[in-house]
Amino acid sequence: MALVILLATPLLAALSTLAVRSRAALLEVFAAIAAPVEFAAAAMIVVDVIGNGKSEYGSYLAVDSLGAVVLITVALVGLAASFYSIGYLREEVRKGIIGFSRVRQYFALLHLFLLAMFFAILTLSPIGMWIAIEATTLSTAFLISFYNKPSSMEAAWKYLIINSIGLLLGFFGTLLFLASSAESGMDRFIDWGVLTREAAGMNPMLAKIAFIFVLIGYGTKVGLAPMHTWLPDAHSKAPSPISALLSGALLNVAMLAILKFKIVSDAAGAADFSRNLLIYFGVISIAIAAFIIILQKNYKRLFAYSSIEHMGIAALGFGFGGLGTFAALLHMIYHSLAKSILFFAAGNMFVKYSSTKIARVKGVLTALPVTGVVLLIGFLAITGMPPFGIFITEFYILSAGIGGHLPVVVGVLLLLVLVFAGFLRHVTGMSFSEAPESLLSGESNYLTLVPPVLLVFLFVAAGFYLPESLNSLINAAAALING
Amino acid sequence: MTQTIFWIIQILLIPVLSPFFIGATRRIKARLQNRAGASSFQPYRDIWKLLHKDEVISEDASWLFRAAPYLIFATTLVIGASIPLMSTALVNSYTGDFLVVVYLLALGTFLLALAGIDTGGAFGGFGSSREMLVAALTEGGLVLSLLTVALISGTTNLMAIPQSIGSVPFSESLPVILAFIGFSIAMLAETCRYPFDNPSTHLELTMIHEAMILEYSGKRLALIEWSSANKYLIFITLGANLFFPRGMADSLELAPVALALAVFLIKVGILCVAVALLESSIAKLRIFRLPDLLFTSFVISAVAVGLVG
Amino acid sequence: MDYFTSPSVFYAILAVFAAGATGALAFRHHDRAANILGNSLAAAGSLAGLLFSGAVLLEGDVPAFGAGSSFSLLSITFRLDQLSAFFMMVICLIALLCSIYALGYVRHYYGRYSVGMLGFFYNLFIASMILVATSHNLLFFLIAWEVMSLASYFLVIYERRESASIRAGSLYFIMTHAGTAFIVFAFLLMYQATGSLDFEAVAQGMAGASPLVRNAIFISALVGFGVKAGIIPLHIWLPSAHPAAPSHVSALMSGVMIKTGIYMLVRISLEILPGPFLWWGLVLLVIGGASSLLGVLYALSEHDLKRLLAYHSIENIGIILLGLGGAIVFSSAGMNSLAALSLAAALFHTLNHATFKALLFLGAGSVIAATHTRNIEKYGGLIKLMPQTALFFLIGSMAISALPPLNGFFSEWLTFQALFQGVISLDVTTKTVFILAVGALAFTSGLAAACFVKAFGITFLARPRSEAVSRASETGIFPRLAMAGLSIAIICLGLFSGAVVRLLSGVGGSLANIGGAEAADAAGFESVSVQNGFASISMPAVFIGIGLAAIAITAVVFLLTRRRQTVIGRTWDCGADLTPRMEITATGFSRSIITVCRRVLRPSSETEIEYHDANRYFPKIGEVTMGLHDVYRTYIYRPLQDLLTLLAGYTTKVQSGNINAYILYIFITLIALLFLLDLTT
Amino acid sequence: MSYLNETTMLALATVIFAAAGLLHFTQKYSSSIRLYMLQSCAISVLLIASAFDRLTPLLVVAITATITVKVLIAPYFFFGLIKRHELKFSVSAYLNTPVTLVAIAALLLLTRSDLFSSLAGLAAVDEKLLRLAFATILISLFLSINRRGALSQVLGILSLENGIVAFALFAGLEESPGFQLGITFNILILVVIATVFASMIFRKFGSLDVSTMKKLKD
Repeated sequence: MALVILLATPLLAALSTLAVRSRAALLEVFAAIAAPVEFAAAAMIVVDVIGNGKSEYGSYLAVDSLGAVVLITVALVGLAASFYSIGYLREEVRKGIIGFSRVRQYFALLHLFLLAMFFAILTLSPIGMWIAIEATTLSTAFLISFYNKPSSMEAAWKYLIINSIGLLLGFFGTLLFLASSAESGMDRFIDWGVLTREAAGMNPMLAKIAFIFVLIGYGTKVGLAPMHTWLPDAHSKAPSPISALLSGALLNVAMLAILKFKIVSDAAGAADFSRNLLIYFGVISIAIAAFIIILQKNYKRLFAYSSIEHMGIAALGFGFGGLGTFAALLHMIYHSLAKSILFFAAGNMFVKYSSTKIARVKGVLTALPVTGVVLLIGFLAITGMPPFGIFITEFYILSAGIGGHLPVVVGVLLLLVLVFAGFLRHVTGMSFSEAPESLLSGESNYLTLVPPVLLVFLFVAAGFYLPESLNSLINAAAALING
Repeated sequence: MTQTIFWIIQILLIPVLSPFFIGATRRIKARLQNRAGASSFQPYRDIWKLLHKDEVISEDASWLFRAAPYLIFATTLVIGASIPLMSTALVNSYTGDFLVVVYLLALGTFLLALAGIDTGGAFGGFGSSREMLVAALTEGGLVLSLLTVALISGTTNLMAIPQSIGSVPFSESLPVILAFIGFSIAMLAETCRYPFDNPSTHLELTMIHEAMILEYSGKRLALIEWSSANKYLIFITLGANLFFPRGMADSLELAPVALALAVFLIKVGILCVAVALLESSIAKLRIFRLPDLLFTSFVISAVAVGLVG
Repeated sequence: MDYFTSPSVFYAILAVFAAGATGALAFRHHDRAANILGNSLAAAGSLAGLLFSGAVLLEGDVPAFGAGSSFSLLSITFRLDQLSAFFMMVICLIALLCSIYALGYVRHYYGRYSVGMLGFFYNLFIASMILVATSHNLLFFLIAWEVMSLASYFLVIYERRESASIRAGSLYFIMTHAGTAFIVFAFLLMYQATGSLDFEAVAQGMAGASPLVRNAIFISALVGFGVKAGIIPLHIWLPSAHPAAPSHVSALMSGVMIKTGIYMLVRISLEILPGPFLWWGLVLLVIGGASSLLGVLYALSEHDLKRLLAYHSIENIGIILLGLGGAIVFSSAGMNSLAALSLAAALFHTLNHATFKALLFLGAGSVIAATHTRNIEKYGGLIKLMPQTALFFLIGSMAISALPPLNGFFSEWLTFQALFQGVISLDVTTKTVFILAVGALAFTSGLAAACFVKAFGITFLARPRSEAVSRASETGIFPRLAMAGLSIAIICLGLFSGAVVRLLSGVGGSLANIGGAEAADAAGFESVSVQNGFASISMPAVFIGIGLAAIAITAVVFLLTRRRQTVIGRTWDCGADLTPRMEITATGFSRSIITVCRRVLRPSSETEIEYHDANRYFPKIGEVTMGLHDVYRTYIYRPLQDLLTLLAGYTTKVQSGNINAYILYIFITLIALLFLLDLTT
Repeated sequence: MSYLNETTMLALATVIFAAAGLLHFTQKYSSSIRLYMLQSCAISVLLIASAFDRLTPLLVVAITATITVKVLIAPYFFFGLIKRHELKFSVSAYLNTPVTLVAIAALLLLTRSDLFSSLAGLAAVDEKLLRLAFATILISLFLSINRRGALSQVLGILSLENGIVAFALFAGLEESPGFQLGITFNILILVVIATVFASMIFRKFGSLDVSTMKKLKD
C-alpha cells in the first residue's frame, strides 16, 4: 500500500499544484505536505523490506533491498530539497528574479521529477524503469533552464540531447536483454526476476554487448566519464535544490538501473566483463573529475564534478565486488547526504553573492556564518576526511581492490589527493577571506538553513553509527549484486 | 690517600701549568723570529696583574656577560679532570668520555660567543659569528679523530685510551697517524692559532677570539685569558697523550707517576715547539679558506675511522 | 595501582578533553570563560594522561580494550603497550605545560579571534594525538590521524585574516593528506597480507608476507609518516605551518605532533613488520643525516624566530631518525642489544626534543606577544626587559645545542654511542654510512650551537634594535610558570638520565624485533654505561663538576679581588657613538656559514638602491634582501605542480562546450568498447 | 511479421536506413523533416504488420498513438518551428559530403563484421535486416554528431529511436501496449520540449546552430 501512496502523493501534488491559480502559499503547502508523506511512505517501504526482504504491491510494483537502499536516498534528499526549495524560492521571489508562474512551474515539475524517480525504483519492469528515467530527463529539462538565461538554455539543451541519446542506447541494450527472454514466450510481462532467471540461457557474447549498451546508456545518466559532459552544465545551471536532487537522488536511480542489469548480465556469465567495465569507467571518471576540479572556477560546477568523481568511486566499488559492493552502496548514501549539504550551501551562497564564480565569493564564514560552517563540513565530508563516513567507504572500496587491482588502487589514491587539494584551494578561497564591504552579513531564511544543518547532523551521525537494520539491508543488497 | 693526591694533581695540573706553556710558545716563537720575547712566565704576571685591576663593564651587558668567564673557566677545570695526564691507572668513568670533553669545550665556546654579542659592540658580534663558524666546522674532524683512537682501544673513555694506543704496532698505526693529523688541524682551530686566528692581533679584519673578549677587563679578562690557556694545554695534552702515549705510567706508584709527569712535560714542550714552528712558517688563511682546511681534517679523520678494524 | 591503569580511567581522560572542547565551544561568546574552561580542562586531561601513561610505564601494558563499531573493519579499540604509553606520556607532558601557558597567552586573542574555537580545536588536537598513540586498529588509527591533521590545520589557520596563515595551512593540509594516501596504501597492503586491521593480528599475520610486500609497506609508510615528521625533502610545509599557529600550538606541533610520525615508523619497522631489512635502516640513516644537516643550515639562514625553530624541528627529527635507522640496521643484523641502545637513543631524543622545542616555542611566543614581530632583526636587549623568559630561552637553547649538562647532550651522546657501535661491528659499506652519520651528527650539533648563539644573542642580548621592542615587558605568570616547568623538565631529564634510559630500555625491549634486549649495561642515577663498558657517563657528575668548579673559582676570584671596583661604562666602539645599528644582525651573523655552504644552500641576494641623482653617483637608500633559493620548490614541487596543471589544462579541454563533441565521446566509447569486446574474445 | 514477405521487409529496412543516410545530406529543413516522415511511415507499416495477429483494443490505441506521434505530430511541430522562425536551410555539418559518405560506408561495413554476429543471431527472419537496423542506429547517432543544427540533432535522436524500434521488430520483440504507450508519450514530450527549446535557442542565440553554445566550458 505504501508503494501506491508513494506514487500517488507526488502525482496528486503535481496536479494540485497545477490547479493553483494565484496563491503562492498553497504551492508551498502542497510541497510541505507531500514531502513528509512521501518520506513516511518510503520509510514504511524500507522497514517492510528490512523485515520481509521485499515490499510489493500487485505484480507490477515491488522494492527489494537494493531498491530500498536507493529509495532511502531519494526520499531523504527529496524531503530536504522540498523544504529547502520553499525557502530558496521565497528568496528568489523576494529578489524579484522570478514570479508566481515560475514558482508553480517549479513545484509541479519537482513533484513530477520525484514521481518519475519513485516509479523508476518501484517498477518491476526494465522497460518501465527506462520510461521513468527518460521521464526524469524530460521533467527536469525545464528546471535546468529555469532561469531562462542563454547559459541555462545551453545547459538544458545539452542535458536533453545527450541524455536522450544515452538513454536510447540504454533502451537498445534493454531490448537486447529482453530479446533473449522473449524467445521463450510472447506477450509476457517480463520483470527483473524473469530476466535474471532466463539470463542463464543467454548467449554470453550477446549479454556483453547488451551490457555495453546499458552501461553507456544509463552511465550517461549516472555521469560516468566520458559520457558525463552534460552533468556539470546541468548541475550548475539548475536551481540549487534541483542540483541537490540531481546529484543526490537521480544519479543513484540511474546507478540502480546499471546494477539491476549487472545482476542480469552476471547471471548470463558476463560477471568479469561487467566488473572490468565498471572499473574502467570508475577510474576514468575519477581521473577526469580530479584534474578538472583543480582548475575549476565555478563552485557549483566544482560540486558537479565531485559527483562524477563519487559516482566513479561507487562504480569502482561495484567493479571490485566483495566488500566493495557493500561500501559502494553505503558510499552512494553518504554521497547523497554530503552532496545535498554542499548544494544547499551553494544555494545560500548564490542567493547572497548572486554569482557562482569562486573568485567572486569571499568571506563566506563572515557573511554567512552557518552556511560557511556547513560548507566547510561538506567539503571535508565530500573529500573523504575522517571522521566522516565517506572516508570509511572509500577505504573499504580500496581495500576490496587492493588484491586484484593494485595499480588502480594506487592511481585512485593519488587522484583522491588531487581532488582534495583542488577542493581545499577553492573552499579556503571562499571561506576564510574577508567578505566584501558592501555585503550585509547574516543568513537569509531559516528554511534554507534547517535542511542542510539537519542533514549535517544526520550525516555525521551516520558516519559514526550505522544502525544494524540498515547494515543488514545494505548487506542484503550487496548480496544481490554480488550474486 | 695517594689516589686523592693524584686526583688533586690531576685537577690542578692544567690550570697551574697552562699559562706557562702559553708563555713558552710565545717565547719560542719570538726566538724563531729573532726576537728576545717575554719570559715564559709572563702570562702568570699578566693574570696576577689583571686580577688586581679595577674592572669596567659595559652598561649594555647583562648577567650573562658577567657570569660567562666563571662558567667558561669551570668547564676547563672539569675537562682538565677528565683527560689523561700521567697515569692510565687513574680512571674517570664519570666525565672521561671524549664526547663530554668535546661538548664541554663547545659549552665554553657557546658562552663566550654570547658574551661577545652581549655588549652590543660592533666587534663582539662578528667575533662571535666567526668563532661559531670555525667551532661548528671543527666539530666533525674533532669527533672523528678522537673516535679513531677510541675505536682502536675499544672505549670512548679518554683516560683508558692511551693504554691500548701505546701497544699498537707501528705497521698498524696508519689510522692513528691520520687521526693525529686531523686532530692537529682541529686543535689549531679550537685554540685560535695560525692559520685560523692570530692570537696576538687586534686587527679588525682578521681577529676572531680577541674580538669577542674586547669588552672584558680586570678579573674577568684574567679568567678568560686563563681559560684559553687552559684550553690550549688541554688540546696539547690530548695530542700528546692520546696519540703518543709512550711514557705514561700504568700504576699509581709515586715513582712511575713522577717519571710520567716529566715525560709529559717534555712531550708537551715538543708540541709547543711544533706549534711555534708552524706559526712562524705559515701565513694566516683568509676566513673563507678555513672551511677547506676543516673539511680536510674531517675527511682525513673519517678515513682514519674507516681504516680501523 | 591496577585500578588506575584501567580502561575506564582512559575513557575519563578522553571525556575531560571532550568536555574541554565542547565547553570552549559553548562559551565561544565569552572569551574569558572559553579560555579558562578550554585550557584548564586541557591541562587537567593532560595531567591525568601523564599520570596514567606514567603508571602504565611502571606497571606494565594495558591489554587491548574498546568496542566494535557499525563497520566490520573498524573497531574502536585501544592498547597501551610500553611504546604507546611512552608517546602518550610525551604528548601529555608537553600538552600539560602548553595548556598552562595558554591560560595566559591566549588573552591577547580576546576580541580579535574566537577563543572558543581555539579551545575546541586545541582540545580536539590533544585528544586526537592521544588516540593516535594508543589506537589498536589501523582504520581507527587513520581516523584519529586525520582528525589530528584536521584539528592542527584549523589551528594553523586560526589567525584566518592573515593570508599567509591560510596559505601555510593549505600547504600543510595538502601535504599531510598526500602523506595519508601513502599511509592508507601501506595499511591496505597490510590488510591484503593479513586480512585484519588490528595491530596485533597484523603483526602476527605479516610473518608470512613476501619481502616485496614488506618493502612496499615500509616505503609507503616512510613517505607517509615522513611527511608528518618533516623529513627532507617532504618538509616544505613545516617551516610555514608551525609558525602560523598560536605559539602554544606551535609548541605542540613541533614538539609532539611530528613525533607521531616517528611513533608509527618505530611501530611498523620494529614491531609490525617482521625482520627488517638492512637497507631500511641505511635509508633512514641517510635521510636522518641529510635532514639534520640541512635542517640546521636552513635554520641558520632564517630571520623569523618561529621559522627558525621550525627548521630546528627538521634537524632534530633527523637526529631521531639516526637513532631509529641504527636500531633497524642492528635489528636486521640480529644485534638486538645494539638495536635496543640505538632505539633508546632515538626515543630519548624524542622526549628531549619535545621538552626543549616546546620551551623554545613558548619563549618565542612570549617574545612575539611582547614585541609584535617575528623578525629577529628587530629584537635585541630583551634579556633586561624579559629576564625570566630570557633565562628559560637560554636553557632551551643550550639543551637544543646539545650542551652539557642538559638533556639534549645526553640523548646525542647516546645516539653517538649507538652510531659508534655501528662503525665497530658492521661491514665496510654499512660502516661507511655510519661514519658519515657520525660526521653529520657532529657537524649538526656544532651548527645548532652556532644557530642558537645567533637566535639567543640577537634576540635577547645587546640593545633593542627597534622602538617597539624597547617597550616590551615580561610575560604573564602562567606563561612563565609553564616555561619554568619545561626548564625543570629539561634539567631533570639531564640529571636523571640514568633512570630514563632504564625506562626506555623497557619500552624498546618490548618491541618484537628487539626482543627484550637491554639498552645499557647499567643505568643508574650516578652513571650510565653501555656495551660492556665501551662508554660511560655520569650526568650528575658533569652537572656537579661544573657547579663546584664555578663556585670554587668564583670564591677564589672574589677573595683575590674583593677590594677592586667595578665601573659601568660605555661599550667601546673606536670612539664613535654606538647605536643598535652597529650591532651584528642575524643575517650578518649567519652569512659566513651560508657562504661556506653556498653549494648546498644556494643563497640569493637582491640589491635595490635608490639614488639621489640621475647619474646614480649618490645612493639614497640601499636595500639588500638575502635569502635562499628554495631548491625543493624549484626542482620538485613546482615541476610537479606544473605538470599537474598542464594535465589539468588538457583534461579541461574535454569539456570543450561543443555538444557535437560530447555526443562523439559517447559514440567513440561505444565503438571502442565493442572492439574491446572483440579483442578479448 | 509473417504478413510481410522478406523482400518487402528488406525494402522497408532499406527505406529506413536510406532515410537516415539521406538525412546527412539534406540542405533544407523541410526535406529533412519529410525524410523523417518517410522513415516513420516505414516503421508504421512494420508496426502494424507485427501487431496484426494479436490485436487488442489497447494495442490498437498504442499503435495508433505511436504512428500519430511519429508521422503527424512530430513533423507538425517541426514544420511549425521552421515556419515561425522563417528558417529554410539547415546549419552546415562538420564533415563535407564525401567524407560523410566514407564515414557512413565505414559504419555500414562495421555492422557487417563478425563482431555483431551474436546480435544478428537474434533475428527472427533474416539477419541482414537486423544488421541494416543496427546500421541505422549508428548512422543516426552519427547524424547528431555531424550536424550543428538543433533540429537535425533532434531528428537524429528520433531516427535513432526509429532504428531501435525497427531492430526490435525485426528481432521479433514486442512490448506490451502499456509500455508502448509510455514510450510514445515520452517521445511526444521529447518532441515538444525539444521544439520549445529549439525555439528559445533561436531567440537567444539568433540561429539554431548549437555549436555557438560554448559558454559552458571547463
